[in-house]
Amino acid sequence: MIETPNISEENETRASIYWWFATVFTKELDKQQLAAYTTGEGAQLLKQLADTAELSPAVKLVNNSLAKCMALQHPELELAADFCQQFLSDSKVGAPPYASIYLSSSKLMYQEPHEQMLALLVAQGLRVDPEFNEPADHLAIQLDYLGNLIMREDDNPQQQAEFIQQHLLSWLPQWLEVLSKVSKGGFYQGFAELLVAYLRLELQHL
Amino acid sequence: MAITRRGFLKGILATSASTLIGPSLLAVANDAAAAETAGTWKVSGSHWGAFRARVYGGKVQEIKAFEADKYPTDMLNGIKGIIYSPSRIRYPMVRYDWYLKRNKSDTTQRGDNRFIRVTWDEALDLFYQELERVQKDYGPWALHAGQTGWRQTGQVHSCGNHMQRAVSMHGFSVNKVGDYSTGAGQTIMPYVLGTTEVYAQGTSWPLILDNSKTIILWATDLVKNLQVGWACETHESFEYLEQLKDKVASKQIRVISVDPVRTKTQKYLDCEQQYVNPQADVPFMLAIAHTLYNEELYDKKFLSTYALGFEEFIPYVTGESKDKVEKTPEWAEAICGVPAEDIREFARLLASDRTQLIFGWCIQRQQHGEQPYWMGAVIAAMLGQIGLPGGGVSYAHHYSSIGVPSTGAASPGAFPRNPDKPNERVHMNQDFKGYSSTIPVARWIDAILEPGKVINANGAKITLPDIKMMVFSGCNPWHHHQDRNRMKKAFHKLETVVSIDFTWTASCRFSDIVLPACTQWERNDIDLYGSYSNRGIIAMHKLVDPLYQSKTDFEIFTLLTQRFGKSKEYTQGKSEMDWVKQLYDECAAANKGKFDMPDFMTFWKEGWVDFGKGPNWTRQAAFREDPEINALGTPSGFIEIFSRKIDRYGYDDCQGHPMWFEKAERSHGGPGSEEFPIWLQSCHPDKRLHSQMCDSEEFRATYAVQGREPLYINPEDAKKRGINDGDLVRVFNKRGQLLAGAVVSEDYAKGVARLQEGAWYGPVDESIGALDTYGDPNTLTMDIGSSQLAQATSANTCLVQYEKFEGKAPAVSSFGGPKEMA
Amino acid sequence: MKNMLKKFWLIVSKPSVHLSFGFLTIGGFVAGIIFWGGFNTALEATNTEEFCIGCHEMADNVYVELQDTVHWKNNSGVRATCPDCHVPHNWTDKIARKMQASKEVYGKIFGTISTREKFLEKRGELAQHEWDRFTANNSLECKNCHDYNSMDFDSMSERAQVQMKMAAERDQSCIDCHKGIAHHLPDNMNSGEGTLAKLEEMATSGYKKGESYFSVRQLPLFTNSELNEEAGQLNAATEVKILEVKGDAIKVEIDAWRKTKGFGRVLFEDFAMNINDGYLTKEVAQAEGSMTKGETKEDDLTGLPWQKVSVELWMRNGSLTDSRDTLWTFAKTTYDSACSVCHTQPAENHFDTNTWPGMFNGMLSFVNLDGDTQALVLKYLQKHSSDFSDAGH
Amino acid sequence: MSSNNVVDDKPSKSDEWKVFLFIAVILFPILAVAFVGGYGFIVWMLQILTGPPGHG
Repeated sequence: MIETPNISEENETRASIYWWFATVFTKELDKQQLAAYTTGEGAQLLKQLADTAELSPAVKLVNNSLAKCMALQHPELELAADFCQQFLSDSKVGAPPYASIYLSSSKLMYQEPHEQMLALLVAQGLRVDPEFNEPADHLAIQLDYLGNLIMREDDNPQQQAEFIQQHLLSWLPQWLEVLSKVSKGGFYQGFAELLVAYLRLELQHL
Repeated sequence: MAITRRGFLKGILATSASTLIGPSLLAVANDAAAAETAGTWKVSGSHWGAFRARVYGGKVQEIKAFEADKYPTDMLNGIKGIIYSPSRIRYPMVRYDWYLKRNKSDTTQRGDNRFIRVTWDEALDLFYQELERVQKDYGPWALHAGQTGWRQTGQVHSCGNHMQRAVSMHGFSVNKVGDYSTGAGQTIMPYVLGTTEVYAQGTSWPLILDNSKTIILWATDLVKNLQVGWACETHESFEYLEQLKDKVASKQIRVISVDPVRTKTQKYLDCEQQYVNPQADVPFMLAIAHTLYNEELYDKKFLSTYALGFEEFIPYVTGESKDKVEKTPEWAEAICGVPAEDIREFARLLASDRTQLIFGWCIQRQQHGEQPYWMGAVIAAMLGQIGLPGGGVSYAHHYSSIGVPSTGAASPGAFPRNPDKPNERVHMNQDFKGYSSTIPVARWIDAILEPGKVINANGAKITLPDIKMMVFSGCNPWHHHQDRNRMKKAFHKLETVVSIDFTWTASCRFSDIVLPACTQWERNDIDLYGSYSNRGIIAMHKLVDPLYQSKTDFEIFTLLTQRFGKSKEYTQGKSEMDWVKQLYDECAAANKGKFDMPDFMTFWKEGWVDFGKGPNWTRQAAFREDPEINALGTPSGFIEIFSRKIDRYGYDDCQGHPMWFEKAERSHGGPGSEEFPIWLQSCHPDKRLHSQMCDSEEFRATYAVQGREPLYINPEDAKKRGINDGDLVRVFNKRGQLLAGAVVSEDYAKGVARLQEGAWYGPVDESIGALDTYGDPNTLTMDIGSSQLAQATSANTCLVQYEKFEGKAPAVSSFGGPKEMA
Repeated sequence: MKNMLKKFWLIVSKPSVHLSFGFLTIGGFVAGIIFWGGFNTALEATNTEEFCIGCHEMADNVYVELQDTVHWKNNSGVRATCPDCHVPHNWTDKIARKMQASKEVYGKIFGTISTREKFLEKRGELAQHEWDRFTANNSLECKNCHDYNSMDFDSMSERAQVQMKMAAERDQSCIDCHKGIAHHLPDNMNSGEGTLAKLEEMATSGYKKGESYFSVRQLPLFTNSELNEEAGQLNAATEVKILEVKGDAIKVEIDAWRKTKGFGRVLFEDFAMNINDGYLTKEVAQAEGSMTKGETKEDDLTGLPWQKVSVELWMRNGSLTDSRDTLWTFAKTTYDSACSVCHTQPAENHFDTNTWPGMFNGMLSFVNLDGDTQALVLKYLQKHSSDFSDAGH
Repeated sequence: MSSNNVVDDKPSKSDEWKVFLFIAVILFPILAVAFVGGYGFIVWMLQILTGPPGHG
């Protein structure tokens, strides 16, 4: 049994893409990863994604800003500072990737979205890796979870679609809007737009 | 699966992105972690009150006041907003330009610039390398790690202790003396009454309630300030305030609030007010002394038995000293605004029966702030009731349960601030190159701006050190120091600034290395409740694990000392819980035979030990009973109305006896009042502890006006400027400008405005003079020493003008992380 | 045997044939009285000092120690004997205590404390039993004689007044403070409990006439060698010169300065410096000829007249050390650790000698120091103030 | 009493005397001491369980 009927190669690819997005929003790029985006497999992946019309504007934004950035003295540090500014500071000067900030009335962390995600994780026998120690409504955790959902043995497009709608697209457009206001470089904004466009594309097929 | 539904995935291989996909962020949950209970109630506390919290699903769900606290404050509602604030510092961060260029970075970017995230290891390495560099390239005089603030409650994790112990184990550094709250008071009073007075236990409330016929609340707002305490507060004083309210109503005690503002206390007690012009208390008091003397209402026997120097003081009152001005009520009226006849009546009232004078700290936080305190003691000495229950003078009944009888129980100690072996540090260099190793707390900005300058302070000559590096832990100087724009200039000269805190204060934004500490509710600790009554001991259970990448102070500095091989000495080989237990056990041993304390495990489970109520006590009673054996701590052992010691210092702004000195700025006709007619009072806030809890969004919304700090103003003043309640106003003077939200209220006299200190600083940009967007009064205050004696803060010597703000208001930038340069 | 019991039962269980009812009742009653008398006499016999010191364990150890104390010999001629303190006066507790004494009999038989060494070894444990008992009954046996309500606080020394009033308010158990009042304290108390013991450990032994020593803590002063006429109190770390050694008493000379305002009761180490050396009672301070008076000069900083005096008084032989260094080390450690609870504590030389008392008083609310330690630490700070070291700033 | 091997119906006067003296002088005093001692012992044991006698 090399191939189970339910976990197709395609699903593996889909899951990988979500995990890739999760990685992008988890941590700053190191030198090696940055190289991968300029000449290596990252560049190739972006190129392949850009073949789809809905995704190509976002990819263009990423590539343009990357090109600009590479001209600077410390491109990876510049990107790290962008990352810090946009995701690691708070909602007034940045666009931290936590659903609670956008969905709860109190605008505090660890609100209902966190508890809902926690319940979903517990139902699957999962929890947030203690090393990561972030609330469960962090975008990267949500994407990681979505990848896991796709990789489950029972094909569950309905469940995936619901998750994308209820837990991701419920706040990502808002997040994107805030991000566009605070973002100076386009690299991470491009990735954010790419993610949202990709999710919308996925929904059409689920 | 014959048909690929998603054409866009064609050709993308799942494995192709392997270097771009990091490890999973999810882990398999073990059963124990998955098992959820309905939640547990845990005991903890804060400066705002001791409480119990329901913790469920790793989250603080609900907070209710501790049952021993019969008068909890609504500030408990702000606690969740602190823990789950989006402005928490989540990771160690370093200012980008500093990361690239270290001590040669562009320091003008400070306060408005980019940060990058680093690992804990990297951050602590950088911190250590900087300590090392400063000690080697310069010496102990270039490092100031001595500024401390109100910390969070808990004796094990007391953050100032941790920072100072760790830094001291590395080497010597510049220290401070005094504090921002009581600098002038704590310096002058030892000369006059023999102790700091401001931090001393006062006459017990029951004795005051039973014996006083008149209580004078002089610039003190008990009801506002007793809401917060140094330890986990249980608000025992409020029981007595309630009784006082009854006695005021039944006319058994007459209470008069001497204040330019109708205070919260005045309104609560429904008592009288004696209005006095801002900063003009001393002329009022001198005229009282004049009346007491002329009408022979003063206690000669008391003065001759217990005091020295009355003969040298009284010519100043009668106009026979060199200024040849008689300090008559008529003379005073012109300055203090109180009609002369009212002053005489007031003086007669004081002398008519048992009178308790109670001073607040506000009037010593001004230029010549030593004088009103000294003069208060002189009046009390003339009345001759010092040492009698319900008589005499107090300088601290508004603070941390002072006046609640002490049980006499021993309280838990703290994690030691000093290295155990004082002379065993990595760097033993003690050569301060002629600079002073200790400076008055509020003069560090002077030191940065004018190193080498020699100033007078309390009889000594201080050579201001050339500070290159600052370390702050749980300390927010960008709240408590005066004159922001001057601070900005000073910060341009600093090479390295390290801040350890749990949330992005302005101080963190002006730093180079920022380390995330967890809040006090993410660690185990022990504290007392009833700071001065020693009412009991409370367990501070960890409510949740440290959030994000934050760590306890204990862990942060253990890891730092590891870098120079001192971590074992630092922790004494003990864990956090070992320390909690040790402090408890030591306390139990000290109380053995007097107060029974259960074993540690029982205490920890129960959450508290109560010592009951203490016996009543009268301040200075022992001195009154036997002034020889129980001599005061003054040079002579007696009350010093005239201090030869201060006189010999030869200062022109603080002489041998209390005097009236005109201020650099004074409203109501004083200097500078033509251009800037409004006196700005920056007193302790009603809804915060200094700057603590300002970041709690939902709670802040309960008092903010259009998202800005409220500026309390007089209706007539407002009308003149076309300002309505709720308008945005720009407040300004030559030192700075800020935005605030107007609250128009009859409580504030004409020419008086209040902005409570502790409002967070958030300028529109990093430039000097930039508009503050939230309303930090220290954008406007003056950074001068009170006098050459105390060199304390003069925050309340401050004149401003304000106008209605027109146009589009900039967003509030006080709360939140580092901001990229425009 | 069986028959005998049977016959006995027959006689006991039936009405008497030969002996009248009256005789039996009276006879039984009389026998009862005689028995009770005997029983009580026997019980009382075990409740006497003679009985207690009947064994050498008591006679050679605790009894000898008692003889040096005020409970043995004092002004009023009242003596407390062993049972006054160690046997409960309440009947039930007394009987229980007597039964407990069976343990002591056991101990005697097996020689548990038959030698001085064994006794010293076990003293801590034995003392603890008594302390526990006193703690539990709130020092009932002490209070049979010493009643808080009957105390004349005014006639006490100031220091005693403060302490006793505090204790009286809480009806505190006497043993809380007065451990070792009738017998020596266990040896290990010195390392275990309290700073007082630590201070005592610093005392040297064997004092030489004519030499100077320093007190390790606050000590009572007397006018006579019998040490029963109070003259005042010597402060911690105060220099005294030994003039005479007479058994347990020593005559010392204190050279000091005093202010001549008031009664002039407080002794200071040096002119115009409020470093407390102790104080005298009003009588001693005012009496003509109780001291040698030297020069008088005015302190410029306060305008008060000061007078040099030399006082000769008696004190108990002990609690003196030949150097202040160990005291200073102890004081410094205490200052560094106990006083680092709050804000940074100021360096010793940050203030001058006369400023320290005020500053130190202000700091005391936050720390748990007993009176002796407070006095010592304050003196340490004053002696290391800016007047004695100039690198303060 | 050893000479009396036969149990009489009626005890002799001397027997009654002997028994009386035995009870009054020997048996009851011993019992009384034993009772008081036992009581003391029980109190002692209780004190071991509940701690030394307290006050009020």
